[in-house]
Amino acid sequence: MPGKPTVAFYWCASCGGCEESVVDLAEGLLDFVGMVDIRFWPVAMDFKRSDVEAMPEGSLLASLINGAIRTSEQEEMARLLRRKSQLVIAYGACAQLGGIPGLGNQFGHDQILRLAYEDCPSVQNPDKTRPQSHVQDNGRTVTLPHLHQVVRTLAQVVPVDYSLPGCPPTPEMLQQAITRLLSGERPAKGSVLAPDIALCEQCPRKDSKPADLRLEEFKRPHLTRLDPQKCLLAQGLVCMGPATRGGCEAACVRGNMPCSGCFGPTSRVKDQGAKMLSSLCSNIAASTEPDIERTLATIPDPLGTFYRYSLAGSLLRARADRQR
Amino acid sequence: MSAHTQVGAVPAAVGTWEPRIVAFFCNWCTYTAADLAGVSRMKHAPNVRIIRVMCSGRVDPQFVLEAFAKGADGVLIGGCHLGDCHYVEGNYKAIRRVQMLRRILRGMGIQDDRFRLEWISASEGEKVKRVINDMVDKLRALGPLGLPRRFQEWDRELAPLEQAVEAEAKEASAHAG
Amino acid sequence: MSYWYYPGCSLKSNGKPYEESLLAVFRELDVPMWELEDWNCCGATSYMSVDEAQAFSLAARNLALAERAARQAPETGPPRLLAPCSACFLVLTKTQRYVAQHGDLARRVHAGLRAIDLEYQGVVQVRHPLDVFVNDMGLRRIATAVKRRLNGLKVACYYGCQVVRPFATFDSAHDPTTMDRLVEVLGAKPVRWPLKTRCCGGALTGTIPEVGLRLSEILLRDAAQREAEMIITVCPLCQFNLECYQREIARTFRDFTPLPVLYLTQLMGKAFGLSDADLGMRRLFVSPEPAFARHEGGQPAHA
Amino acid sequence: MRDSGANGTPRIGVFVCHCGTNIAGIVDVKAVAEYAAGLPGVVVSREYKYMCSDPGQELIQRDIRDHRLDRIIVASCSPLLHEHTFREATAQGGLNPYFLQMVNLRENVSWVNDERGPATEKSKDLVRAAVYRVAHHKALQQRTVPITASVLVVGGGIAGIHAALTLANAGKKVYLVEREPTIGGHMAMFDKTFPTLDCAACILTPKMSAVKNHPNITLWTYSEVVGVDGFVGNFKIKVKQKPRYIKEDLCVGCLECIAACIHKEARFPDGFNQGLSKRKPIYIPFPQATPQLVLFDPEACIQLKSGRCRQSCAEACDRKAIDFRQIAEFEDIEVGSIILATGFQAFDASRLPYYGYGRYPNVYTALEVERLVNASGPTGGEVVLRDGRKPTAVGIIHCVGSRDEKTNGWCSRVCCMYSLKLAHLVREHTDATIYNFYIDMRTPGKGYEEFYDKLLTEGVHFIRGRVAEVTDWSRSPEEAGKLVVRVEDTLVGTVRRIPLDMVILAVGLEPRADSQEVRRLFNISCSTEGFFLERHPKLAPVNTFTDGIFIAGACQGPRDIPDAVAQAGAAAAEALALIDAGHVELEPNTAFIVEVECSGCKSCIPLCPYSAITFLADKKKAAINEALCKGCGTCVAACPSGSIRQNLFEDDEIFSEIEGLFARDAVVA
Repeated sequence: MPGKPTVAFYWCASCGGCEESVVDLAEGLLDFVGMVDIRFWPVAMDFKRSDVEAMPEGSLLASLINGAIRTSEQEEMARLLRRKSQLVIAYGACAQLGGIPGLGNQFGHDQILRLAYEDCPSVQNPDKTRPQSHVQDNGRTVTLPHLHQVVRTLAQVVPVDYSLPGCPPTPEMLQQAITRLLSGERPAKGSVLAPDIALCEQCPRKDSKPADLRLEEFKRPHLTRLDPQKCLLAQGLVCMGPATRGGCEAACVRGNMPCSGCFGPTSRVKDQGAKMLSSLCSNIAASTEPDIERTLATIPDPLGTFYRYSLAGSLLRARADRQR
Repeated sequence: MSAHTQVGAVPAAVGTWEPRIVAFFCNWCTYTAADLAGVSRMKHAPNVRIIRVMCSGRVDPQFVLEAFAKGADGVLIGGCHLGDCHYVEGNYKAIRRVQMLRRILRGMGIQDDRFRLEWISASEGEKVKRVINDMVDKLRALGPLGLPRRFQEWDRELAPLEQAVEAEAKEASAHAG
Repeated sequence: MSYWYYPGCSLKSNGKPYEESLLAVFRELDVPMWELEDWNCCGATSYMSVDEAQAFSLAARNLALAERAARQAPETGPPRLLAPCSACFLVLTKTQRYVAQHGDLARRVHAGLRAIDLEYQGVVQVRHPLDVFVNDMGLRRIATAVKRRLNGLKVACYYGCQVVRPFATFDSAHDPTTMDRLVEVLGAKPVRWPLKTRCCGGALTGTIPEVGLRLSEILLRDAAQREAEMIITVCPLCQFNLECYQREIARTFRDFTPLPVLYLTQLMGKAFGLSDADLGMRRLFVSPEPAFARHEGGQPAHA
Repeated sequence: MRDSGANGTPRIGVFVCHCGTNIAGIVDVKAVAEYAAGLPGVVVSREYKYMCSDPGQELIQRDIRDHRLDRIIVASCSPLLHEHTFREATAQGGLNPYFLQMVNLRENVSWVNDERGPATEKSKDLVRAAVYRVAHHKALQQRTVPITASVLVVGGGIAGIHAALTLANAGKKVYLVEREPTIGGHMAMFDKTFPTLDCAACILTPKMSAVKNHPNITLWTYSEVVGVDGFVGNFKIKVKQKPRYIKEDLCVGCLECIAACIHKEARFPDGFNQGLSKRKPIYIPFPQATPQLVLFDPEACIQLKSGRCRQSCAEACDRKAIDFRQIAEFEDIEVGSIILATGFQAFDASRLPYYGYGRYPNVYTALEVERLVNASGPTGGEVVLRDGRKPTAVGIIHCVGSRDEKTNGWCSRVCCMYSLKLAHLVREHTDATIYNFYIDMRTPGKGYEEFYDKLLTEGVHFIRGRVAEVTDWSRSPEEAGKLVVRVEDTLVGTVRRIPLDMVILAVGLEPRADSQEVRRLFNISCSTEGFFLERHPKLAPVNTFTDGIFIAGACQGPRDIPDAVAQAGAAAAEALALIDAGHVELEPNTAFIVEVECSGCKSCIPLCPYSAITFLADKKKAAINEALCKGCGTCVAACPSGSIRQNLFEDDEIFSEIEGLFARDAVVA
């Protein structure tokens, strides 16, 4: 079918929210399919892997892959789509940074499986059955994908051309990105297709942030009555906005919730968590070791706070001493 | 950082491993103290590589993580004593970051002894020697951290498919050709 | 505050008057104190030079016993072990320091104690009566117990070598003053005495008597020249050396006049109005009575 | 985001210095240079005997021309020592001087390591890190700021006086701030000076008056510096003038008020005379005090304590100069440079109880005896004991609070000589037998050893041995009522007991008790013992690590008058050279905010101690005032979006340095 460029959507270790954001194009989806042909989209339409295998190499204009790479199957599909596509786009925080699944990199394999299949309060599994990648059934070997040792970003597995950040990216960003690419524009390889400036720039509460912030303690959103007008950092919340790329139009802040960092860092920053930590801790008021400790203790889960989306793609990637 | 382009230090053969420390020393106190240790010929373990910054407040936590990720077994930050900072209070910024960073490192399985903040004034050449020797001893007891090697190990699971894809691609291009 | 009492060998033998007067004074001050059960030799004298590790273990057993006793009687508070004999005090504090500072020694000591089901955690405080009187009880409290002020009785306070050296924990190593301040509260007048920490002759009196006797004589004569009417001390060996050999000294040196040598606690007991029998006064060789008599007749402290 | 230098691929030259055998003795410099030749971007790699020598620098310049080098690495000594030299050499070769990176192979490697293998490997690592780093270096311009042509001198002892006069005579404006009511310092207390025995007052007081009368010197006595702000060339100083309760412009120093004081008897210890005499609540420190002004002791004056005195002093003052309502005044000044000459304090002899100071009345410190032998001192120059007797035997104990593990480890340098001087003077005044108890006699200096020889022939006794104790315990009739010094005479090999009437303790020199606060105020460093730290012990002995602040006199370490004066002259010359240049060149290591990248989150603003970062209300972005930025880089590390850069210490430069350190096996071709 010559003429219309073709695209593929695929999901790896993700929640489905990214797919939802495509659906959220609503009527816009009709414009979208007016511009491109969707050749592969398992979540919405019945395609088979063999359909992709049958495509000529590089025949897809772009594959938009969401989700982190957690299993062998996801890796395989990512590699397959890479071969078939001119452009691979990491779609959403999980593909770009590892996302929430990336937080699993704090733990060893066995720890995760034991929790999921044994210790989790809602699980009933007296035989302690665990998923197997090879099972004999009626004399035949049935195979299932296996879990990788670590969760990876898409770029840690295949070369990625562009990223669309967000959890999920906004439908507008998708539309704009496709329009740009169709017009023949090719930003530098590796570009993140969002503004390269931190969120505060577009935050509606920007003016309410004081210039002499001195943090005494940190509060958690579910335990605090939040002023709907005032800068959340000024209210003692860990708002990741200063260390997070803009582009979401401060959706969370408009919903009276602090930014949790899903758009990832700006291009000048290698490690979003470290940078936010650096900025935040510099501005705390305490100046003796015990006082500092007391202030910092009000952040009970620093990794989950500073690296909520970016752990797999961070400088340290995963817990160094984790056991298989 | 993509898996196939990663370069990292391959640790020397087992048995000859020597701990490697990256030290970020502030220009005014600790770097000067290290110079003084030199002028006074205070011999110490050769395992430290000093990177000079103007103030311990310049040490971005990213530098610490990068050093570990690139192969450091330990990272040492040296600054002026509290109250003595050449820039009034840069070292207070440093200690606040360090205390949080230590929790992050703990969560990532990097032992406390691998990351150290020391206040060493310009006259404490002796302390430079003591701290470095002590840290080297502690790192020897802990053994190598070797993050680049660990990264490589983790990524070994990608090799089979990577090779398969390469082979297929070669075959496809052969057919095409 | 209460104490576990570690007598050591001296206070049970020739230092008996020290024990008697110490116990009497503590009773009078209403400070509870219990003798440590099953205590053993502190390890002083020759043990250290024969087998250091064994000597330290021996001393550490007493420390461990005190810690156990305190654990079993939690109402007594954190363990405080009172060691009135200077040698015991030194050996016990030295043991604490060495075990804390030397890992290899600590391992041997702990292993030895484990073999007899004891454990030394390092929480016990080893205390000397001087320290306890001045810093725990306080001079004001001591003053309230004084019934008969000593009316300017001139005394030479003699500290000896081991209480403040080498570990000056509660007083200056070169110029200790706790005992001087204490006797002042009793109404006595301490003479200024540069020899207050000079050697009494120690063990030399037994081994090289001509040296030992001379060292004792220096102290006795100089104290007398400074018009002291008696010497007050806190060490059983010093008391013994200075008092018991005075006949020898008189034979050896010319123009020697005997001088009473009392334990600090005896003098305190006297000022507290306790009986001579309670204070072991009758066990002394050189009677302090004439000296006390010279200062009789002063008004009682609480008229 | 890695840009690889100004014009594509960098062309790097690596120059490895032998530093004679200082580096080459431990590091295999040849191997390092050969290794460097294989590193990415390296076009030339050489080793040379002395890179800092003229031929060494010419080598760099020639290679820049011949090989079109655009990045230079010099692997030699500490950048704190020679960065300036090699930047100059780089500039001479036609390159921007900031395209240089130094590698510290001497202080950081060869001088602290003793095994050739590891030291060479370490050197290679460091050179490789520099190669990776230097590619990111940018062309920078040095900043110049004008200098305020005035100098603050802190401390009015002989060093401060000399520095102030030197500068003032050169036509510079000088502010001299002295904490005490008079200038003169310790020297004013001395009677004679060694080894010439010329009268201290005769040579000092003319200089004191010269200070007072010099048109270029503003003298503030009884004053303290309480605030220091700014930086080299532009220091802002706040000085507190304590109230004397005297209108300085009215007082003529007639001293009528002192005579009229309601206290008929002088009964307060006189500090200038070391407490050996008494003064009234209103007093003048000593007859030649400069300025000639009386002052009140608020702890002693009835009016100041209770407000209930009939103020006979005020009645007596016909110029109405007394003002009991005077309060502290503050002056704000701007200076281009600062000289600290805050001096020393004498060791407190009561810290050594076995020498009996404070217990035996006839044990004196040397400073007390200086006052006793002084004709204007408490006894009018008579050396007498506290009970009025003349001593017939006097002992001087050397090294009290010097060369002693228990107190101060250092040699105080002046005690041997002043002990000899006091021996001479006391003998001259009393005819007493004098003993010196010494460890070693240290008399290096012009005419010093000769003075010692003279004393030997004068019949002064010298006993070599550390005194064990001073006691009044007598063993013989000759000792009765005397002080006895017990000492091991190490030349004879026996313990001696020397009966004496008077013991003089030759107390050492110590840093002042508040030297830590002072150095914090001025943002300089102290050595471990607490003396102010010089920038380099040999080559920059009056400089500090803070540009524009110099040190002179005994605040830097024990020294005698000639050395203090020489050093004060040196400090004055340094200050002069600095301010005469008219401007000062600053490291371009300032931070700057890239406006298009800044989100205006304001996180950086409270971090700057110099308030160099402001929020531009119109643009809603932060901006750094380069003139105020001192280049610490704290805001750079803290910018959550990586939008602040620091020249010379950019993120890329440091990341590359780290990468280079560990790229050992990746680059070996």
